[in-house]
Amino acid sequence: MNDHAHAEEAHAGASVGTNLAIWIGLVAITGLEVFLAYEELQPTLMLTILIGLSLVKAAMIMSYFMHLKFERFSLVLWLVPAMIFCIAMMMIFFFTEAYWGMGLRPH
Amino acid sequence: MHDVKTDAALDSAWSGGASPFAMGSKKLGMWLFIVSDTLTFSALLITYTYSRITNPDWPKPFPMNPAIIFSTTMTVVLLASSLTMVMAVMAAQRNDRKKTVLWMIATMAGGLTFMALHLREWFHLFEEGATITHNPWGTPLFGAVFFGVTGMHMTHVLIGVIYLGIVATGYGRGKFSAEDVEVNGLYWHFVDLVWMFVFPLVYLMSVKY
Amino acid sequence: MVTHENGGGHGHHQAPTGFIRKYVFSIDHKVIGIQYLCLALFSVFVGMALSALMRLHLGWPNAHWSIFKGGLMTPEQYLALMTMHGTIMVFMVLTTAPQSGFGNYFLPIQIGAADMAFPVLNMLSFWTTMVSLLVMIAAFFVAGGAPIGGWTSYPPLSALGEMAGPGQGAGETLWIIGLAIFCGASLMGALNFITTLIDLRAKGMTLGRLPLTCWTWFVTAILGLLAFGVLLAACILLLLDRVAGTSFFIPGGLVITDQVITWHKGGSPLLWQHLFWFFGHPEVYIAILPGMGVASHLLSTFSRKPVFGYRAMVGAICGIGFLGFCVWGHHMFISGMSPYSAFAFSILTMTIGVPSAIKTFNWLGTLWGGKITFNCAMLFALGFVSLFVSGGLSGLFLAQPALDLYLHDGYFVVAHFHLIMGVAAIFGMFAGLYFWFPKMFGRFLNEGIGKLHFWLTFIGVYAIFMPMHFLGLAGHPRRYFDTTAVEFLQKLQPVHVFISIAAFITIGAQLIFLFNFFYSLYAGKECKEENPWHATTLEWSIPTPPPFDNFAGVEPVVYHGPYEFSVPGAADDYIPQHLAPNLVKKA
Amino acid sequence: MLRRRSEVGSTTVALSLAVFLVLMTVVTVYIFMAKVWWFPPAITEFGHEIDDQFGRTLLITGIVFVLAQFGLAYAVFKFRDQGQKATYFEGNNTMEIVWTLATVVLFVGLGLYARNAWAQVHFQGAAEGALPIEITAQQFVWNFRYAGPDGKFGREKPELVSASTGNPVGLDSTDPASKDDIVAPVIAVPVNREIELIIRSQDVTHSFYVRELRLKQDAVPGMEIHMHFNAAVPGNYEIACAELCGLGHYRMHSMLQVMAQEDFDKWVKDQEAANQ
Repeated sequence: MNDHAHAEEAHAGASVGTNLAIWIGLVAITGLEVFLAYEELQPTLMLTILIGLSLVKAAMIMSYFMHLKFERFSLVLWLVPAMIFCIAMMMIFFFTEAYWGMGLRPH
Repeated sequence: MHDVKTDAALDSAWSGGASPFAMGSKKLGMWLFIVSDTLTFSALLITYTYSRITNPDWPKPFPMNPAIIFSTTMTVVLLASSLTMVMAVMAAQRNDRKKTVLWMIATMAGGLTFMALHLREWFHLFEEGATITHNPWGTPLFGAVFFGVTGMHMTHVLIGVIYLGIVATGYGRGKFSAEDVEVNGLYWHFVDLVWMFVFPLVYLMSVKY
Repeated sequence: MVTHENGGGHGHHQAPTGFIRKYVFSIDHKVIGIQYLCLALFSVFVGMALSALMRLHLGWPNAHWSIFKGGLMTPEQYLALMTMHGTIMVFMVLTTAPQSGFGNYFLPIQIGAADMAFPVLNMLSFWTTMVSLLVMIAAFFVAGGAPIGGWTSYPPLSALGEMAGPGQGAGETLWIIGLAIFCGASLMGALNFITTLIDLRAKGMTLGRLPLTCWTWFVTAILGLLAFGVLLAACILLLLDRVAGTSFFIPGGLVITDQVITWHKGGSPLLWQHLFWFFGHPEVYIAILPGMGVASHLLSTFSRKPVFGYRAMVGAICGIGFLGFCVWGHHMFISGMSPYSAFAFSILTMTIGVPSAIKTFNWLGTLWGGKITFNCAMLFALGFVSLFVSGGLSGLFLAQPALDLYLHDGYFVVAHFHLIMGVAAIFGMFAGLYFWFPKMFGRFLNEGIGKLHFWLTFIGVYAIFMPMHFLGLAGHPRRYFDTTAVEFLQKLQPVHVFISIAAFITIGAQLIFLFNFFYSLYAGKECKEENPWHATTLEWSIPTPPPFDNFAGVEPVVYHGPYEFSVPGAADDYIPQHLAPNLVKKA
Repeated sequence: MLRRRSEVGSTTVALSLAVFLVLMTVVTVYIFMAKVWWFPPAITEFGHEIDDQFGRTLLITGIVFVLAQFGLAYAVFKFRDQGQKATYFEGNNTMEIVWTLATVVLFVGLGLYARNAWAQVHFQGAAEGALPIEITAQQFVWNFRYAGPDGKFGREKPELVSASTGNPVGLDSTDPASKDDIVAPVIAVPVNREIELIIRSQDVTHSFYVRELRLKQDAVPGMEIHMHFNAAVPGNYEIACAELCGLGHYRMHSMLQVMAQEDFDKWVKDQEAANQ
C-alpha cells in the first residue's frame, strides 16, 4: 500500500539511455585502466591514477545505478563522509606505519 | 526547546513522523549495510596495500593472456549485470513483474558467468602452483591476499546471486514489492562497485609486462 | 504520513500467542531487549566468577588450598581466566546490555515507535550474539582450554597455534570465530538502531527533542556500524593465518623453542594491532556512551531540572564519537609504531578529554539548584559521575606517550579502564535497571536492598581500583600470574591482598543484587501507575508493563523537549513530552 | 515522586554520599602526596624529566579531581530534596564556552608540553659513539649481545638457534665478525655512557621494561627497534617483561647492571672467558 507513496517520490531516476551511456562510460574507463597498466608507469603514479579512475567509476555507479543522485542530498552528506573519514584515517596512519616499519626491518 | 520553535521545526523532514531521507527503511538499512561492508573491504584492501609496501618482493604474475583478458572480461560481465539490474529495477517501478523477473534472471546469469570465469582463473593459478600459502613467484602473502580478497568478493557475488533468486521468485509471485527489488539492486551494484577497486588493485597493479 | 510495512509501523503486527514465538524467537523489541539483558546478566556473573578466581589467586599466590591439589591454578589457567574475563565482559556485557538491552527496549518507545525498523533482523541479531557467546564459552572445554592471549589477542602469540602455548590451539580458534560472529550480530543491531531512529520517530520528535539516551544509542550504533566492519576483516585475516597457513600478521624467521618456522613469512604483527585498535577504541565508547546517556537522563529527572546545556551535551556525544576514530594509536605507543604518529595520536587523545570534561561540567550544572531525590537509580547515576571523573582523569596520563612509556601495560592502565569503561558503564546499567525495572516488569526493585547494594558496590569498586593506580606507579606490569620472579613486586603483595578482599565484598554485593532482582521480579512492590517517577519521556506515557505494540496503534505526537522539569508557570514540576500545550496545567 | 521521602531520609543519604565522596577524595589525594607506593628513583636525565611531567599532569588532574568530586559532594548535599522548588535553567552558553576553551588549553597544552620528553627518546637517535647492545627476547628469557672488540655484530641464522646448546640467538660461527660477540643473560652497562639498544624478538611480542630508566619498548618479531639511554647511577635494576608473551610471561626477568667503566671492562673479560 505504501509502494505508491515511495514510487511517486523517489523514482524520478535516469532514463534507459542515460544508464546505457553510464555503462558505456564505465566500460571505457575499464579499458583505459587496462591500457594504462601496460604503460609501465612508476608504481605510485600508476596507483594514484588507477585509484582516481576507480573513484570516478564508483561515483558513477553510486550516482546513477545506485540512485544516489536522485535521493535526498542529505543522505550523501550524512553517510558518505563518515565512511570516507574512517577509510582516510586508516590510510593515513596505516601507510605511514607500513613505511616506518620498513625502516625497522632486520638487516 | 520551547514551543516557539515548534511549528517551524515540525515542517522539516527531521521533525519526526516522516523518513527524512524519503526512502523506505529497507533501503536505508541496505545503505547502512553497504557502509559497514565498505569498511570491511577497505580494511582488507588496506591490508593488501600494507603488505605490499612491506614486502618489496611482491610478485607481478599476471600476463595479458590469460589473466588480464580474463579479468577484464569478468569486469565487463559484472558491469553488464549491473546494467541489467538497473533495467530490472526500472521494470519493477513500472510494475512490470514479468520483465523484472527476466532482467533479474539476466543479472543472475551475469553473476554466475562472473563466478565461472573467476573460478576458471583460480584453477589456472592453482595449476601454476599458486595457492593461498605458496606461489612460485615471490612472497607467499601474494596468494593470501589474492585468494583472500577475491574469495571474499566472490562470496558476496554468490550471496548476491542467491539473494537475487529469492527476490525474483518472491517478486514474480507478488510477495515482494518494487522496493525489495530496488534494495536488492543496491546490494548488487555494491558488489560491482567493490570489484571496481579489486580489479585495478589486485590485477592491474600486478601486471607482467 | 509515511507508514512502514516492515515492522516499525503502528498497529501492523499482531501479538504472538505461542510460547516460542512470544519468549524465545520473539520479534518484539521489548522481549529481545530483555533477552539481551538476561544474556548480559548471565555473562556478567560468569565474568565476575572468573575475576573472583583470579583475585583469590593474586591475593594469596602461595597458599595451598586443600580442595585444589597443587595450588589453585597454573599460569596458563590464570591467563585463560584473564582472557575470557576481558572478552566476556567487553563483548558480552558492556556491548550488549547498555546498547542492545536497554536500547532495544527503550529506544523505540522513547521515540514513539511500535517496534524496531527490522524486527526479524533484531531477533536474528540476538540469536547470533547467543551463538557467539556459546562458541566463546566452548573454548573452555576444548583440548588445551581457553586462549591465553588476552582480549586483544596480539599475534604472533595468537596466530601460531598450539606451539605458542596451551589454549592457543582450538581455544583461540573458537575465540576468533566467536568474535567474528559477534561482529556480524553487532552490525545487524547497529543498522537496525540507526534506521529506527532516523525513520520511525513520532511526529514532533525532532532531533532537538530526542532524549539524551536516544542520542547516545544512536551515536553508539554509528560507532558500531563503522568499527565492527573493520574488526570483522581483522578476524577473517587472523583466522586465515591460523587455519589456512597465511602470514598476514606473522613475520618470517621466527624460532619457537629452537624450532624454526619456515612456513610463515612477510607479515606484520603491528598490522593486527592497528586493525584491532581501530575497532578497539570506538568499542570503548560503545561501552560507555549509553551509560552517559542514562546518567544525563536520570540526573535531570531526579533533580527535577532540565539537562544543563542540552545542545552542548549532544555536541559532546557526537564529538566523542567522532574523535573516537582518531585516537586508536594511543594503545600502541610502545609497540614500535612511528613516534611521529604517536605524537599525533597523543594530541588527538588529549582533545577527547574536552567533550568528556564538558559532559562532567554539564552534569554538575544539571544538579545545581535542583531538588534531588536519592532513590537507587539516582544514586547509581551519581556514582557514575564520580567514577567517570576518577577513571577519566587518569587517561590524561596515559595519553602522553612519554608518561605511557612507564605506565603502559601496567596496573595503572588496568585501574583506568576498569574505572571508566568497566565500573562506570556498569553503574550506568544499574541506574537504568533501577529506573526502568518498574516499567519493564510492573514491580519496583526493593529500595532498601538496593541501597545496601549501592553502598557496598560504590565503596567496593573504589577500594578495588584506586589502589591499582598505586600498583601501577610502583611499576607493576599487568597480566602477571604471580609476583615471585620479580623482586620489586613482592613488597606490593599487601596491596593485592587488600584489593582481593575488597573484590570479594563487592562480588558479594552483586549476589545481593541478584537476590533483589529475582525477589522483586516476583514479590516486589507492584507498580500500576504509568509514570511512577513523574518523568517526561514517552515510555512513561504508556501502560506498565507496555503492551505488545507499545502505543496501541495510536501514533503519539510530541510537543515538548525531553527534560521539561520545573518549568515556571506550570502547575506540575514536569511536562511529559506528549502532553499537548493546551493540556499543560497552569500554576 | 512515588513515595514522599521524608526530609530526614533524604538528608541522611545526601550526607553519607557527600561524606563518602570527600573522604574518598582526601584519602586518594593523601596517598598520592605521601608517595607510599611510588616510582623508584630515576637513574637517567630523561627519567627525571618524566617525573617532572608526571608531577605537572598530577597537579592539573588532581585539581580537577578534587574540584569535581567536592563539587558533586556539595551539590548532592546542598540541593537535596527539602521540599523546595528546583530552579529552572537550561544552560549557560558563556559557561559552556569558557570551560570548553579552558579544557582545550589545559589538556592540549599539557600534551604539547610532553613533546620534549618524547622527542628525546624517540625523535632523536642515540648520541655519537653510543655502545650498541642487541636485545633478543624469546619465550621466556632475555638475551643481550655485545659486538665485542671488533664493534661488529656477527651474522645470525634462525636455524642455528638452540637455547639448549648455548646458542640462544643463533650466532653463525662461520662469520668472523661473530667470533668475538658476547651473549649474556643479563645486561651490564658502564655508567654515564650512552647506550643504544637494538630490541628484537625471536617468537612473539615481548616488552623490555626497566622502571628506573622509565623506558618500555615492545620487542616485535620482524622488527629491530632502537632505544637509547644514559644511566647515571650504578646499581642493579630489574628487567621485567611488560607485554603478554605466553604462560611464562610473569617470570621473564633479568637484570640491568650499571657499573663503573673498569668494572664493566672486567665484566666483558669474564664473559669472553666464559664464552670460549
